[in-house]
Amino acid sequence: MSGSRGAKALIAFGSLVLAGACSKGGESAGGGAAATPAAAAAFPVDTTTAATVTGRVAFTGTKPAMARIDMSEEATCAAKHAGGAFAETVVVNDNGTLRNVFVYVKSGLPANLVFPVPSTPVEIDQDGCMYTPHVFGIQVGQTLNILNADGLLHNIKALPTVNRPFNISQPTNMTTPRSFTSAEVMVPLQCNVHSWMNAFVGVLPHPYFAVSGADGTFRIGRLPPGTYVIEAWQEHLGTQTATVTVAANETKDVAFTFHS
Amino acid sequence: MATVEHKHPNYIAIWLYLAALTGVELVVALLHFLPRHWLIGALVFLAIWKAGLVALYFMHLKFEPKRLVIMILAPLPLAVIMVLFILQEFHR
Amino acid sequence: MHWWFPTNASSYGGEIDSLFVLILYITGTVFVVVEVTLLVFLFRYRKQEGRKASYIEGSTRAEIIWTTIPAVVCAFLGIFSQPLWSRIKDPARIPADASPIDVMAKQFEWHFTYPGPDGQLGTADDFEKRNELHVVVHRKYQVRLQSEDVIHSFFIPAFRLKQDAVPGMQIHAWFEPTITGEYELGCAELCGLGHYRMRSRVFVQTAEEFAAWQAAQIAPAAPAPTDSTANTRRTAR
Amino acid sequence: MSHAATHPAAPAEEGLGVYTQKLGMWVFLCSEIMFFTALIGSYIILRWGSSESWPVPQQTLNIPVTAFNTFVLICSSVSMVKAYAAAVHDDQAGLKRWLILTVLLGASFVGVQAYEYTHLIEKGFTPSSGLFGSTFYTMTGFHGFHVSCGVISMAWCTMRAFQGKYAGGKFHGIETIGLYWHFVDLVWIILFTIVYLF
Amino acid sequence: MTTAGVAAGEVGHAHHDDRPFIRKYVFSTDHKIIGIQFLFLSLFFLLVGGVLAMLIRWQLGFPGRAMPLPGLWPRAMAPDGVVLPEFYTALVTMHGTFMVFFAIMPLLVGVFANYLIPLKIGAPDMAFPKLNMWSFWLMIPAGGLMLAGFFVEGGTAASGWTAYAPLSANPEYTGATYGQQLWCFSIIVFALSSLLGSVNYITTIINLRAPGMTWFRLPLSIWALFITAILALLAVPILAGAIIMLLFDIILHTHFFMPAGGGQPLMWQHLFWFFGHPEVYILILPAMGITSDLLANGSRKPIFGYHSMVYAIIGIAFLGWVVWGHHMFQSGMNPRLGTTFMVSTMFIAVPSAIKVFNWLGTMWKGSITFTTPMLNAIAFVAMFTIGGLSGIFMAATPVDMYIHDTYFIVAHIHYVLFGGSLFAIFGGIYFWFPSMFGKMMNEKLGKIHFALTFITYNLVFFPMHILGIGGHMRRIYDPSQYAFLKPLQPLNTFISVSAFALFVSQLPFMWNFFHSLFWGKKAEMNPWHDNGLEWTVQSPPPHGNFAVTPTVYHGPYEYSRPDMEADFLPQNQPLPASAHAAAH
Repeated sequence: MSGSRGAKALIAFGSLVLAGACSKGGESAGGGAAATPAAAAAFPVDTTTAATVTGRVAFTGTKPAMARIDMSEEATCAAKHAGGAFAETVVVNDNGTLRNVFVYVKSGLPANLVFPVPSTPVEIDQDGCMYTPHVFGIQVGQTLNILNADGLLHNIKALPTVNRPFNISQPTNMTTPRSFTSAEVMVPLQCNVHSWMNAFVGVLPHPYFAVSGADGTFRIGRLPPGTYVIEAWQEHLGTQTATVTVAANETKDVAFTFHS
Repeated sequence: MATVEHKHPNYIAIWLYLAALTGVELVVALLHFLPRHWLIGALVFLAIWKAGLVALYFMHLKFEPKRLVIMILAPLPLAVIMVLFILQEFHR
Repeated sequence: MHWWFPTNASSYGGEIDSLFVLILYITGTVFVVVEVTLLVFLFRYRKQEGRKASYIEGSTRAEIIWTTIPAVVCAFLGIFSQPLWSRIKDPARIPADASPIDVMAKQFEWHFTYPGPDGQLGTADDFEKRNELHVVVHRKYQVRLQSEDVIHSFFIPAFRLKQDAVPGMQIHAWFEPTITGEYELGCAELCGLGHYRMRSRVFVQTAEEFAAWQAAQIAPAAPAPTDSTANTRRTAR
Repeated sequence: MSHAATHPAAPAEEGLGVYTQKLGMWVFLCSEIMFFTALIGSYIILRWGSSESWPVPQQTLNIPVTAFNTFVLICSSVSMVKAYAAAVHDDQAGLKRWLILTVLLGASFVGVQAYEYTHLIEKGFTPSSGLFGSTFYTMTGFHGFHVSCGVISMAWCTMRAFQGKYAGGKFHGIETIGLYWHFVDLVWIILFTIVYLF
Repeated sequence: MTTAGVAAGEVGHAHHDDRPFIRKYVFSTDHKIIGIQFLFLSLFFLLVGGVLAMLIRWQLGFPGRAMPLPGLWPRAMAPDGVVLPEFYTALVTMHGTFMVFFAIMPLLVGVFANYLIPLKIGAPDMAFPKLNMWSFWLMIPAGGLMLAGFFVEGGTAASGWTAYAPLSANPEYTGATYGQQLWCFSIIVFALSSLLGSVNYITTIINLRAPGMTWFRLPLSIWALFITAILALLAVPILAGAIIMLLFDIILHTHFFMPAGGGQPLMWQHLFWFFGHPEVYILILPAMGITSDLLANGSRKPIFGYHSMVYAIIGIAFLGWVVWGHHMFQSGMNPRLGTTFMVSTMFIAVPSAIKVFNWLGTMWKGSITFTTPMLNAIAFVAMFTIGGLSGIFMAATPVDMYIHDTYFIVAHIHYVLFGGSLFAIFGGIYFWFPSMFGKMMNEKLGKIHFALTFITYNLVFFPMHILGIGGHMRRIYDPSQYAFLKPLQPLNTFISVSAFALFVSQLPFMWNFFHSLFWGKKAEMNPWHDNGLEWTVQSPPPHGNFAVTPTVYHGPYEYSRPDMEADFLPQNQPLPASAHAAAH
C-alpha cells in the first residue's frame, strides 16, 4: 500500500503532462491543418473565360558585377561551382532583362474567391551552398519541401514578420516539409552556417504570381476578368507596381523597368 | 515565548521621524545643492537610517535575541559580495 | 587512438602542459594513497568474529595534519599558477609587438579581418577571410574577439588557448605559434544548433608562405562575370 | 523523567528563542532579501557598471506622486504595528480598526502605483525602453506584487480578527504577517531612494 | 501549523491517523508521506534524465546513425531516427536540467530532508506541514511545464542547463520559441517549492529538536541537510530573480542580458553561478551527510572527528559563496578577478579533503559489514575523491584555459554528481527503505545492482577525462567534424556502449524497489542496529512519529563502546553509568 502513495503521484503527474502535450500540440499543427479543407474546394475561376497577364522585366543602367562568394572553406560546395560562385543579389540576363523578380497580383481579386491549395509541393534545394530557386512563390498552406543535396549541415532560418519564424537544420541529405500559415511578401530564408546563402519566398493566398526567368519574362494566367494591381519585387532594387485591366480571354502585356 | 514583554516604543513618534527623514531625502534630492557623489552618499545614508528605524522598532529587532539578529543579517554580506564583485567586473 | 594532449604548437602551451602534469602527479599521489588505504582498511577491518571495532572518536593531531597539508599544497598551486595565468590573460600584459587580427564570431562562422601589408587594422588594405586563420610561425598575434549574436568561444587546442567571444564586448587574447602546420579552431561554448560545425582551419606558415597567401588575397579577384551564366552548377543529381 | 535525574540530559537549546511562526517568517524574509538582491543588484550593476549615461529619473518619473505613495506605505507600517500592539494588549476593537486601516493604505499604494504605471506607459516609457525601463518596471513591479500579496493576506487576517481568532492575546499571526508587511515597506524605502531620487 | 510549533512538550503526537485516504496519502501533510511522494516523483525524473542521456550517447557514439525503432521518433526531433542538431542541443539542455533540478536535488533535499529531519531530531512533524505539502505539489507543475517543452512548436529550451544569455534570451538564436519560456516558468515554480522546503527544514531544525538534542548531538546527515537548506534558501532566490529577468528579456523585450539594449550578457553568468556554485554544494553536502551516517553505522565505530566534520560542512557553505567565478575563467571575466577566484577555489578543496580523510579514519580499526548501503557509501568516498581531485585541475586557471568546456569538465561533474551524490542516494534508499515501508530490500539484488553500477559507471565516465585531455568540446553534436577528434571516436563509441550497460544495470534496482515494496521481507525493529531516533519507533513510524517525545542523552555515533555489551546505543538511551564525560 506504500506503493500506492507514490503511484498516485505518478498518475497525477502523467495526466498533467498529457494535458500539456495535447493543448500545445494542437496549436503547433497550424498551417498543415488549414491546408486540408481548402484542398477539397475546386478552382473557383471559370478557366474558359480566364484572362492572362504576361510581361518582361527590363533593366537599364550599368550591369552591377556579381560579388564573388568565398567558398574555399566548403570544399564540397566549391567543387560544384566550376567558374566560382557569385551572389545573386542582382542577376541581369544576357538580353538585358532581370532575373529573379517576383511578380504577383497585389490587389483587385474578388474578395469572395477561395483558392484550393495545390497538392503538389514547392521545392527549394540547397545545392552547392546556394538556394535554388533563389526567389520563388508559394500558396498559403502549400507544402514547401526543403531539400539538402550537399549532404553537409545547412540550417534554414525563416525570418517572417507575419508568419511563425522557424529555424531548422539538415545535417545531411534529407527533405524537410514546412508550410506558411498566412500571406506574406517576401519571407527571407537564410543559412547561418554559410552566411552568403539567402533566398526569398512570396507567400500568397492565390496562385497569381510568377518569377522572371532567364529571358526576363513572366506569365500569370487563369485570371478572372478585372482590374488588378501587379507588383514586381526585386530584393535589391525594390518594388514597382502597375495597374492592368483584362477582359475575358484577353492577354495583356505589362512591362517593368528597374534602374541600377 | 517571552519576546513580547518589552514595552512598546512610541510608534507615532517613529512614524513622524520617518516622515521627516523622507522629507529631508526629497529636499536633498530635488534641490541640487550637493555635488553628485555627496548627494548619493547622503541619500544612501538616509535610506539606511530609515530602513534601520523600521527594522529596529516596527519589526522590533531591537528587542529580539542577538542570535536571531545575526541570522537575519547573514544574507547581507553575501549581497554585498555579489554586487561588488560583479561591479568590479564591469568597471575596467 | 591517442591518449594525451594534441601536439602543442604555441609558446606558452608547454608550460600549461607541465602545470597539468604537475597537478596530475600531486593529485595522482593523493588518489593512490586514498584509494589504497581505503582498500586496505576494507580488507583489514572487515567484520571478523570476536573482534570489536575500537571506540575512537578522532584525533585532533591527525586532523590538524590533514588540514594543513592540503591547504599548503593548494595555496602553492594557486601561487604557482598565478604568474602564468596573468601572463596569458592579463590585457595589460599582451606583448606590445603582437600583430593584430580581428575576429568576428557569428552563428556559425569565424570571420577574420587581417591587416594588409601595412600591418595596421582599419586601413584600406585590410582583407577578410571566412573560417581560415593564417599566421606566421614565431610571430606574436593579438586576436581581438567580438561576437555578432551569441557567446562563442575561440578554442585552438594546439595552442592551448581558449577565450569566449561575448557580444557587446571586445576581448583580447594573444598567442605565438611555434610549429608550422595546419591546426583546427573550434567553438567551445554552446552557441546553437550549428555549434559543432563552427570550425575553422588554422594555418601556421613561414613568413614567405604567408606573404604569398596575403598577396593572393589582396590581388583583385578574377573579374566577376556580369552575366547570368555565372553560377553554372555541376549538381550531384 | 526519573532517569533524567541520574543522567542529566542537556536541555533542548531553545533555538533562537522565538516561536516557530515568527522564526519561519524571518527565515523566509532572509530568502526575500536575496531575491531583491538579485533585482536591485542587477540594477546597480547595469547602472554603475556600464559606461553609458543613465537618464535622470526625475525627468521620466513623477516624484511627488511617488513621494506621497512612500508616505502612504510608511503610514500603513505604523497602522500595522499599532494593530500588533492592540493584539498584544488584547484590544480587539483597536486591532480591527488598525487592520482595516492597514489594508486600505496598502490597497491605495497599489492603486497609486497602477496609476503611475499607466501614465508612464502612455508617455511611452515601457519595460522595453532602455535599461532604465527594464530595471524600473522589474524592481517596482515585483515590489508591487509583494504589496498586493500583503494586502490579500492582510484582508484575510482582518477577516479572522472579526471572527475573534486573535482574541485573548493570540497575537502571533498578527506579528508574523506584520514582519512581512514591514519588510515590504523597508524594501520600498530602499527602492524609492535608489530608483527615484538618484 | 501552530500545533507543530510546540514539540518540546512532554507528551508526543503519535496517534491513530483517521483522516480519509486522500488527506493521508495524496494531499498529505505528514512529512514521511511527503518524503515518499518526493521519492517516487524524483526517481521518475531520474529515469527521464537517464533516457535523455542514452539518446545523447547514441548520437555521440554513432554520429548520424539512425536510432532503433526509427519510425517512433517525431519528425521534428529525429526524422527516421536520426537525431537532429537542434534536438541534440535540446537533449543536452534537458538532461542537465532534469538531473540537477528534478532528480538529484529533490532526491537529496526533498526525500531525505523531509523524511529524516523530524524523525532524527525527535519532532512529530515539520514546523509547517501545510507549506511542506505545497512544496511537493509545486514540483509537479514544475516538472510538467519542463516536460511540456517536448511537445510545443520549436521544441524544448536548447541553450544548455546554464541557459547562457543571449542564446537563451532571444528565440531567434535557438528556434525554441516556447520551450525557453516554459523552462523559465518551470524553474520559477521549482524555486518556490524549494523555498517552502528550506523554510521548513531550517525552522524545524532550529526550533523542534527534542530535549537533549543539542546542536552537537545532531547526526551529520541532519547537519548537512541544515546547511544545505540555508544554501538553498539564499541561493535559489538569486536564480529566480535572474530567470525572471531572462523571461522579461524574452517576452517583454527588456534589455537585461541583450547587448543590443546595453545589457550585460556576462551578468547572467555571474548571477547564475552565484546561485550555481552554492547549488553544487546543495547537490553534494546531503550526500556527504548520509555517507557519514552510513559509514559510521557500517563500520560500527564513531564518526572520526565529528566536530571537524561539522566545521568542514560549515566551511564549505561559507567558501561556496565566493568561488562562483571559477566557472567563468574563460568567459571574458576580468582576469584579475580570475586570480581571486582561483585562490578561493583552491581553498575550498581543503574542507572536502578533511571529510575524505575523516571517513577513512572512521573505517580505520572498525568492524566493516558489507551491506548494500555500506557498499554504496564506500563507493561514494572512492568516487568523490576522484571527482574532488579532478576539480583541482580546473581550479588552476591556466590549465582550465585548456580543459574548460571540454569533456574533462563533464567527467568531473559526473564523478561528483553520479559517483558522489547518486551512490549516496542509492545507499540512503537501501538504508531507510525499511523505515519508509516497513519492508527490507533484497540484499543480493542490491549487491548485484551496486556491482554492475559501480563498474559500468567507471567505464562510462573515466574515459571522459581522456576525451577532455584530447580537447573534445562539450555539447558537440558530431565530434567527427574535427580532424583532431576523429581518433577519439572509438573511445566515444566505447563510452556509449558502457552507458547503455549502465542504464540496464539500473533494472535490478527498479525490480528490487518495487518488488520489496509489496513482497519484501518484513523489517524487524532497527534492522541496521543504528543509533538514530528514527529506529526507536516501529517502521513505518506512525503519524506523529513518537508516542512520547524522546529525550536525547548523547551523540548519534555511540558505536562499540568498550564499556558496553551491545555495539550500539540509540540516542534516546542513557549512557552507561560509568561514562559521564563521554557526553560532550
